[in-house]
Formats: sequence, structure tokens, C-alpha cells
Amino acid sequence: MNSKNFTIGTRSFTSRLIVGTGKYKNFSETQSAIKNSGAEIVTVAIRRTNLGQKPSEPSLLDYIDRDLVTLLPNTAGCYSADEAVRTLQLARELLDGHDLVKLEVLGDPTTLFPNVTETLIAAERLIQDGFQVMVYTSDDPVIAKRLEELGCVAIMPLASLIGSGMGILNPWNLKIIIDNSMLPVIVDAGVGTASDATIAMEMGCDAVLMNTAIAAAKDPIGMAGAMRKAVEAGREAFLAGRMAKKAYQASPSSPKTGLLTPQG
Amino acid sequence: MNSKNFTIGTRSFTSRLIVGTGKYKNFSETQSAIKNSGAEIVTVAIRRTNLGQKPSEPSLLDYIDRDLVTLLPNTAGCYSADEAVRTLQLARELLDGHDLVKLEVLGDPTTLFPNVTETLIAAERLIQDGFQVMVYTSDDPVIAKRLEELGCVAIMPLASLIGSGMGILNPWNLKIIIDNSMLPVIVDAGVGTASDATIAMEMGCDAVLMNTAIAAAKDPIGMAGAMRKAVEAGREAFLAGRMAKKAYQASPSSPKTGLLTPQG
Amino acid sequence: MNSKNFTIGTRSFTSRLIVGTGKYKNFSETQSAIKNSGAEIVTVAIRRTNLGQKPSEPSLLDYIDRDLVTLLPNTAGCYSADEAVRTLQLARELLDGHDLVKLEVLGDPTTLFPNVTETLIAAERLIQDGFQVMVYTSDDPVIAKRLEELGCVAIMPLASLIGSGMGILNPWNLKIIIDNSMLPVIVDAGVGTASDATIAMEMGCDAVLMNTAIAAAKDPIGMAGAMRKAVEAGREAFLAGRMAKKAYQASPSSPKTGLLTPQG
Amino acid sequence: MNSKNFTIGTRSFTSRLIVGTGKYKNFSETQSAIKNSGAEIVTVAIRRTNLGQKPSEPSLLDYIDRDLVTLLPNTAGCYSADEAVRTLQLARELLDGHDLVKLEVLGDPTTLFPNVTETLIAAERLIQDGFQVMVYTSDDPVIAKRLEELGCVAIMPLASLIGSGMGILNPWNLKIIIDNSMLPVIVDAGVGTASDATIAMEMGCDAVLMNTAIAAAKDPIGMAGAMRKAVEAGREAFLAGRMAKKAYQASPSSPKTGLLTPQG
Amino acid sequence: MVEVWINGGSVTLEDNTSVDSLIDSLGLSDRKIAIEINHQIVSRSRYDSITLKHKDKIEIVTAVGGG
Amino acid sequence: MVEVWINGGSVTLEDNTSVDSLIDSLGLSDRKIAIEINHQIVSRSRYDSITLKHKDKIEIVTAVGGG
Amino acid sequence: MVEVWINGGSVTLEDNTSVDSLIDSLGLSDRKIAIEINHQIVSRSRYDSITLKHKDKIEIVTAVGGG
Amino acid sequence: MVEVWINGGSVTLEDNTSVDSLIDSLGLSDRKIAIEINHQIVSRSRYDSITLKHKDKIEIVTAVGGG
Repeated sequence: MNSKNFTIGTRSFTSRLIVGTGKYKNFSETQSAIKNSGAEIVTVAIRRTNLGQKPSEPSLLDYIDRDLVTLLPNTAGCYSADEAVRTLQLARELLDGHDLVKLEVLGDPTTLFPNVTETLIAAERLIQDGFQVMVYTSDDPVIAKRLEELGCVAIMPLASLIGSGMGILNPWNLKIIIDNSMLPVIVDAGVGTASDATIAMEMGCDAVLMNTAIAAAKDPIGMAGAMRKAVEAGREAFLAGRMAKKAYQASPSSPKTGLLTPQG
Repeated sequence: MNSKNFTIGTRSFTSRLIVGTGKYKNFSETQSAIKNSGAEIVTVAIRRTNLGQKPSEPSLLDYIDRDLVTLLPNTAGCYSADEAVRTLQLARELLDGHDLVKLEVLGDPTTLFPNVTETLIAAERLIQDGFQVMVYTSDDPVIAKRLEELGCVAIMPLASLIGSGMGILNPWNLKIIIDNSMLPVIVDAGVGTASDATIAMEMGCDAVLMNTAIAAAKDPIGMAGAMRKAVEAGREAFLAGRMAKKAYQASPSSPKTGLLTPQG
Repeated sequence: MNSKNFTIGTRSFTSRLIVGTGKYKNFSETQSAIKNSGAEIVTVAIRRTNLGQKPSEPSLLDYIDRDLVTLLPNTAGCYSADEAVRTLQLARELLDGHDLVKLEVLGDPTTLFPNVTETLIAAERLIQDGFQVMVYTSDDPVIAKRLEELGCVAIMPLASLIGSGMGILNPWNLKIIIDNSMLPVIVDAGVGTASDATIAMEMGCDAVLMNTAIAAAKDPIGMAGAMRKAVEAGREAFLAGRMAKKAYQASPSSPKTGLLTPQG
Repeated sequence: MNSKNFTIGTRSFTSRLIVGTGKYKNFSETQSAIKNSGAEIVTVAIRRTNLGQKPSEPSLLDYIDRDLVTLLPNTAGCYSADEAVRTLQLARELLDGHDLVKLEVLGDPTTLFPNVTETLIAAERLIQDGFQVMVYTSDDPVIAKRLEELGCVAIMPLASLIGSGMGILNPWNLKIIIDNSMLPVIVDAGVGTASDATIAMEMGCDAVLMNTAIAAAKDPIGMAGAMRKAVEAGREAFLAGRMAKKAYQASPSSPKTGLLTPQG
Repeated sequence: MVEVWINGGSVTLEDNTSVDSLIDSLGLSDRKIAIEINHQIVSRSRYDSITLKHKDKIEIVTAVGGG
Repeated sequence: MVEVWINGGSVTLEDNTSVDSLIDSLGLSDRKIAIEINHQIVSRSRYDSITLKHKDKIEIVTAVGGG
Repeated sequence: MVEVWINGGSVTLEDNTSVDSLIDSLGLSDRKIAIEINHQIVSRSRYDSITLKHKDKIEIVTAVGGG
Repeated sequence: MVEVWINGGSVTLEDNTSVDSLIDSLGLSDRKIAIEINHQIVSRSRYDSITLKHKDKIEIVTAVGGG
């Protein structure tokens, strides 16, 4: 296993941190946060253009250097397979045939929990249509396996609800998904702080995708750097192989012999 | 607050990771792990010399560059104030008057849980005798405050039992200690993997001290590097200020307007 | 809200503990455990008769007094909607037209995690065919809502994997299901000890279904009684309304005035 | 081991739930809650009499039937060994020579965390003076052992801060105390709801002491009954011996053979 | 003689064996069971009127312990 | 004159307006966009050859910040 | 007349007031109480034989609700 | 000849052996060590001036790996 590179579909990446571009104060902050995060993949949403906009007004894509990062258009806000497929077909047209996409189909506007049955339908249609589908899903390991069998290129289970920052609520399900998947497993949604990302990587995730945890930090640019290190720390700890936990009996770090007052 | 430096007694440091030197395969591994961890303080134990040893046999101190790192002699294995004081007086002689020490007085050989009453006695005597005392203790906030009042230079509560790798078992007590202390608070004992260190730093600890988590990893040198990043990630996240947790209602990362199929 | 009764479909019950009949040493133990649990609903599986069996050999149904308890045939071991529907149609024939059933469709023989897409299909067909369907499912709140819309009579999310005894791994999802459902929500699978059942009921579940936690206890009959009280304790605590948690500042239980040595 | 009785000092009890008498709306509510809880020991605080009070005004002791319950005077609000000893000597006089007492010496008015060094001093003096001392302490296992050696009759570690309702924050320390103590171990402080009490008893505690969890519930009398069952459920589950946890592979509750569609 | 499958195993029966007599010969008369022939459930009232044919696939099920 | 729907709002255009000139008039020429007419994606190469018809439903989308 | 402290407050009493009559005058005769004078506990049997002196510090305590 | 205890073991030395020569004979001259005689720490500057006496309890310690 190489700690440096990982592959999604036909593309290879070094950074294991994928970041979103929503909720920033302005595009300049977005740009700095991306840069500080070291991310090589950044997600974007697809929305109707604002018709009243002046031609001179800046747009997000002006702030992203596509030579350095890969765009990952998503289907945020879609509640049906139809909408999601349509949105990504538009995204492909918009991005000159770009085929790597993030599929998410939501099931409920209050929780933003995914609708896994619609997600399965959309995934199948998108794969048929030539897309490389990174798929946002719940932590249901049976659904995750089915998405893999359909031909997705990355499985992206939630840690907790989108925008909640609650961290990994059910590490057991996540572990089953990781153990059973041949694909990259990327925690998407729910990371709230650096240690959440470290934990995900220590469990054996291949990468972490986040947006709010950076954009809604008090200092987003500082948090972007923290997340970069957090993901690297988690990955390196996973590769280094942690010590075993011992509930107790405790084991001293210093030698038990040679003491001035030897223990009975 | 400056993220870069922190002060213990009369000394100032950049790295917030303090490492032990026990349990390594050999001194060369110890040396590489220290280097990779970036630690500026390393702990050593004081023990009777092995009389049978050949003059040419290497000793630990040959492998530590005292221009780069500060030695921190400890009292590991001491079960009374008397032994602990005597051990550190010997350490001071051994290290040419060095006064920065780690006091730990154990209360039970099975759990290695600290004996806080003996620790209080030893701390008082050592401070009287001119030492700068970094003190290992339980997560009892009243004892921590008392140790601060006695004049210790750093409070070092356990995360969990020495050598257990169980992580921070009671973050609530640790939080009370951090909130009430004017001194550096350093988690000492119980860290098992990178995310444990990140969590400690995110809570507002000033540094983390560990030994087994690195030395007993499958790849200690790799883990040393992971820990370095983990501590930095946690510190930077603490300074950046994490997003608020929202149990739910979830809040979308992508705009809710401009959808192809607007939500009712 | 009446703490005493709850209704599933067209039937009303007093006990909120539903027990399985698998994994006991013998039928006599099964019988005693059911009695001690106070359960009014007990699950049974449907299997091929053992053809070599002697007519005089006892059978499970001889040990269950159907005047006192309602049988709940399940589809344990079914991996498709077809099998599950067929199994419950046989069960209905076997039990003289009995229509209250537990649907479970598994997705993976290693984890026994449910297959929610097949579960949806089977639920729809069974409801069409006149069954009252209590449905075992994951803790996916979108799927739970869909099962409710199809016309199931009880939603039975897992606490953790069948037979694992790990307790409620994701209370957050369970809470969303409870908050959004008009149906009885019954935790099914994963309870390992009494407190797991108490926690489920305190969260607002209407009942708890368990098998292994009782049958695989060292003393199953004793555990059956413990579970009865645990479910009642949880229900009563839910109705009584717990105190608010206070991280700290702590609030004394005894008066702060009238002390011999008044606090400054 | 007999599940029915347990012994504290020279007295024997059936109920394993000890309740406080603070924070109730009125004495009548106190009385009903005690009755519904089934408690045989109730704590009282010692305070200066209110000199303005009319002779006809009721007093707490009028509402407690000392034939049914044992009073347990406490030292709530004492911050030194001196005060605590003096308070319990007055209590003994007040209660006609009653010698069973609850010692607590606090270390901080904000957290109400115990001062374990003052507690040790007070315990020693009270035992010398003929008291049977049930001692409130932190979850420090070395202190707990020392209190046992001094001759206390019950060790009462906190679950979490007094009045916090946070439950058992560090089950690991509590487990060490239980494993190492020959005395009754009684969780005192921090229980917030029924399941907290069940968990404490399942871990092997001999009893649970609570006040706020009942008195500050929305319906204190209902919660008293819930707690009674919760403690009994936990005790019975402890005696029955819970099933082993299995992270996964899951193990089915229904037979794997005899299926209509046998699994490959 | 006809050959039928019962619960996955092959069994040879007399011609014109009714479901009723099969159950009887298997010692299942007093048991709570349900029967499927060729994936069709056979209601109890028809046990005496149905005779088993060559290659029939018969499933006889009962309730057992399960969770 | 034709009336069309653009991003959900009604707009009146000259007869025979091409997609190209629509984009131009909206000031979107230099923007990265994609266009759908009546649920069919229109590729960029065809912007000058397609004219908009009465009641056409036009969606013009772009990439925005999202997670 | 003597001045004493009772539960932290100053009170003026007749000379030679016994503990018993103090308790009586405070309406505490039927209450469960314990008394300390100048940090010494006074047992009930001595309430009638002890008279209060100038500057005595008297604590009268009872049991109240507590956890 | 004198008998002393070094690090818990008994050793026989020539009369008037200095600390310095003891260290030398133990091969510890180039090591970082500290020495206690009869629970009193002996500073390095006094190694040559102190001679070991019968029954002296000598502890020689060094720094080793520890956490």
C-alpha cells in the first residue's frame, strides 16, 4: 500500500482531503481555504444562473485553478433520480465533457438524509451514460455494496447529517463498509473538527470530503490547514498501525527494574 | 495567543509534542522516532547503572542531542514522595543541575494510577528545593488546582491509564482542569493513536506527552510523524475555532435556491 | 399518553417487551423465559418440518399459551422479497389466518444487515395481501418513513446487528425515526443487556424486541425478568421526564444556606 | 451471592436505591417519592434551624417514618475535614446516637467536586470517633482503596458532578474501584435518568444514591418508581450475566437450516 | 408409484396418495404445519381432496424458535 | 415576438432569436454555462444554429459554491 | 442581661437563661435539634443544667432535605 | 579491605578506595551518572576526595529510556 497516492476511477490523487465550496464569505476566502487545505478535488453545485448579474461580477470558477484541482460537480438539493441525472448531464456539458461527478439524492429536506433507493436508480443510469460516479450514501453496508456492484468509482458514506458537524456517529457500520469494499471509501458529510477527519482516516477511509467544517469555522483558512494535517495524521497513523488498547492492567513505559526502591 | 510558542516554567518551546524514550527496540529507533516526532522535550527515567555493562556499550544519552531537545527526567516507578524526591535530586546531579523535571508518584502497580496525596507532598518538597515541576496527576480538578497553587510549572493529567492507549476517558474532568488552570495543561498517559492527541489539543490542552503510542506502534517512526501532525492539527483546529454542532436540523452546504426543481 | 397500553395495528398490548424464541437450551427454558419476561408477543420462525421427527417429540407451539401471548411469525433467514412473502403466507396458513407478522429481509449473511430495498418491495406486497406488517429495518429514517407510508403497522429499526448485543449504536438516527413516525417504533436487534432496553424506551421507543440478550445470558430466566423491569423503568422514566443535563456548573442537592461555616 | 440483601456496616438492607430529600416542591412530594422509590435509606442534610419558624410549621423528619427507613445524615456543603466532622457529631446528637453517616467534603463550589485529601482526614477522625462512614469520593481508585483501608463501610464514587445528571462519565475507573473493593460500592452523584442507574448496577455496584434525578424530574413521583425498577433491573441483569458483545460477525437468532431457499 | 420432493429430499409414494395420508404417514397429523405444493399453498380443508403427482415439489413447514 | 421561460421566469424575445444572441443579451457570453431547452441539453456548438420558439422552456445553469 | 450569638445572629437574653428555656422561647421544644455551645456539643440531658453566658456562641441545627 | 553495597549488591574494595577510582574500575568514567552514598548525593567535584568506608551503601544511577 502506498500512502502517497490513491485512485478514483481513472484519476490519481495525492491529497486525501476533498473540500466543498459552499458557505464561504466570498470567493477569495474560498480560494485561500482550498489552497491551504491542499485539496486536489473540490466540489461545486450546479444552479440556475442569476440573470440579473452583471457580466463583470466574478464567478466561482474564476477562483479555481483547474490545472491544480479537479472539479467535482454534485447534485446537492436533488430529491429524485431524474433531477440528479439531469443535473449531472448539464454539469458535464458545462465542464466540457468532465465525467467525474458526485451523486447525492436527498430523502428529506429537514435532515438532508440520503434517499438510497433513488440513489441506486440514479447511479445505474449515470454509469450507463458514461459517468464516473462518486456516490454519497448512508452508512448502510448493503446499499454500499450494491452501489459498488453497479459500478460506482467511490463510496461516500455519511459520518452524520450534512452540515451537522457531529462526527462519525456509527463507526461500526463505517467499518463494515470499509472492510467489504474494493473501492475507495470516502467519508462525506458530518465532519465537524480536525479529530473527526483523523478518526475517519485511522479507520481506513481513503479520503474525507467536507465543506461546513472548514467554511463555518471561526477562521476557515486556519481550519483548512488543520484539516490538511488531520487527514495526513490519520492516514499515517493508519499505515503505522496503532498500539493495542489495554483496558487495564496498565503497562509502564519506564523499566520496572533498576529502581532505587525495588517493588515487592 | 500565539500558536507557535508555549512556555513551561522558564523555558519556551515550539513543538507541543513531548515524547518518552521507553519501550523502543533499540536506541537508534528511539533516535529516529524523536527526530520524526519533532519533539523538543523528551523524558528519561533514572535507574541504577547496570554494573556488568561494558564501557563501549552505548547509552541512551549518546543518542539524544541535548542542543536540540530538553531532557525531562521522570520518577516513573516511584510509589512514595521520598523515592520521587530522591530520584529527581539524583537526576539533577546527573544532568549537571538541570531543574525541569516530571514528577509522578504511582499508587498501584497494577493500574499505575497516580497517588495524588504523595504527589502533593513530593511536589511541595521539590518546589522548595528549587525544581521546576511538571506534575503527572489524575484528572481530579481539585488536586490539579492544588498542584498549581503549590507552584508546579505544568499540570499533566492522565487521559487514561499509563500504557493503556484508551484515549481520553473523561473529557469533562479534563475540560474543568483546562478551564481553571493558568498553567500549561499537558495530557500525559493514555494516548493510543493520532486522533487521541488531536482531540486533546482541540480541547485546549497546551501539549501532549506520550511514549507507548509511538514505541508500541507497528511502525514507531511512522507513528512519530503521524503524532507530530496530529498535535499540530489539533492545535490549529483549536485556534481556528470549530463550527457549532447541530444535532439536527441539518443545514445544506449547497444553496437551497436556483434548483432546477425548486422545493415546495 | 397512556403508559399502560399501546396498539399495533388492530391489537392492543400492555407489555412493551417482545421476545424471540430462538437459541434456548430447550422448550421448557423458552417457556419460563417468556413467562418471566411478561411478554405478550413472541416471535417464531417458519422452517421445514424435520421429517425424521417422532410424533411424540414436543414442538415449540406446545409450550406457548396462545391465549396469553400473540405469535409473531418472522421471515428470519430470507434474503429476497419473494422468499419473505412466501414464508409469511405459509405462516398465515399455519396459524389459521393470523395476519400480524414480522417482516425482515436480510442483505448479507455475515452481518445480517437488512436489505432495505427488498424490504420495501415485500412490505408493499404483504400489505396488499392483507397482512399487518411489523417491519424490521435499518436506522435509515427515509426508509422508515417510506415503510410507514406503505402502510406498515410498526417500524422496527435495529439498535445494532442481530445477535451482536452492542446496544444502540446510533441514537441520533433512532431519534429522527421516533420523532417523525406516527407508528409504534420498536427497537429490534442489538439489545445486549438491561440498560440497552431502558435507553431505547427512555428515547421514546414504544417497545423493544429481543431474543439473544435473554437466551444467551448465563441465566436466561433471570435476564428475562431483568428485561421486563428494564423496559418498564425506561418507559416510566420517559413518561416522568428526565432532569436536564448540566455539563457543569454543578448544582448542589442540599441547601447552600444554613451552613455552620457559610461560604464566602 | 444473594441478590436480595446487602450489608452496610452493621445494617442490612433489601432496597439498593438510596435517595436524597433535597429539591422537592414540598415535604409531601418528598414523602411520596421516597415511598415510590422503595428506598430504605434516605439522606438528610444538617443545617441551622430557621429561628423565625413557627412551632406548627412542619419539618422534614415528620414526613419520614424512621421505622421504615434509615436516615443518613450527610455533610453536604462542607469544605473542610473540621466542618464535616463537627456536622456529623451534631447529627449524631440530633438523631439520638445514630452512627451511620455520609461523609462528603467538597473541593470547589462551582463543580462541587470532592476534596479527597480533606475527605481522607475526616474519614479517619470519624472512624476513630465510632462512626460508620459511607464516603462520597471521586472515581480515583487509589483514594478509594485508601478509604477502605481506613475503615469506611461503603465507598461512594461519583458518576459525574453532583446535580449534573451526566451519568457515568468514566466507567473504567468505576470498574477498577468495584474490582478492588471488598466494601459495598455505591454510585453517588451524577445519575440523571433510569438507564444511568441500570448501567451502574450492571457494572456490579452494590447500590445507587441519587437525589436530583428524582426531585428534578418533571414528575418526581413517577421517576422514583422508574428508578426503583431501573436499579432492580440492573442488579438482576448483573446476576443473570449478560451475553457477550460481538462486534460482528452477527449471529442469527433463528435457525440457519430448514429455510425454504437454503443459502449457498 | 410417483416420485415427489418433500422439503428438498426425494420420496417415493403410492399412486394417488392424498396430502392427508402423506401427513399421516409422516406422523405430522397432530402438528401445526402448513403445506405448499409447487409453490402454491394448500389450505387444510383440501388435504383430503388433493392427490400428489409425479415430480410434485412439496414443502411442509412449521413454527420453530426464532427471534 | 415569442414568449419563453428562462430559469422559471417569463421573457419576451424577438422572433428567430438564436441561443447565441440570447446568451449575449444576458451578458453570459464569457461565463461557463450549460443550457437546456425543453429538457434537452443544447451543446455549445449548436448555440448559433438553434432559434428559440414560443413557449420554449430554457434553463441556463452554472457552477456555484457547494459541498 | 447577656448577649449571645445564635446561628450567627446576636440575641439578648435574661441572665441565667438555661438552654431549655432558650429552646422553649424559640418554639423548638418539639423539634428534633442538636445544640453546640462554643463548638462543644451539648447533650439533651444537660439542657436544663446549663445556663448561657455572655458572648456564648450557640448553634442550633436540625435535619433538612439534602442529597 | 572494606565491604560496600553497590546498587543493592555486595562488593569488596581495597581500603581507601576513592569514588573516582571505583567509577574507573567499574568502567563508568565516560558515562553520565550520579552517585549517592548512604542516601547523600555526592557531587562530581568530590569524587576524588571521598573514600569509601566499610558498609557504605552506594547507588550509581544513570538515565535510561522511560515515558
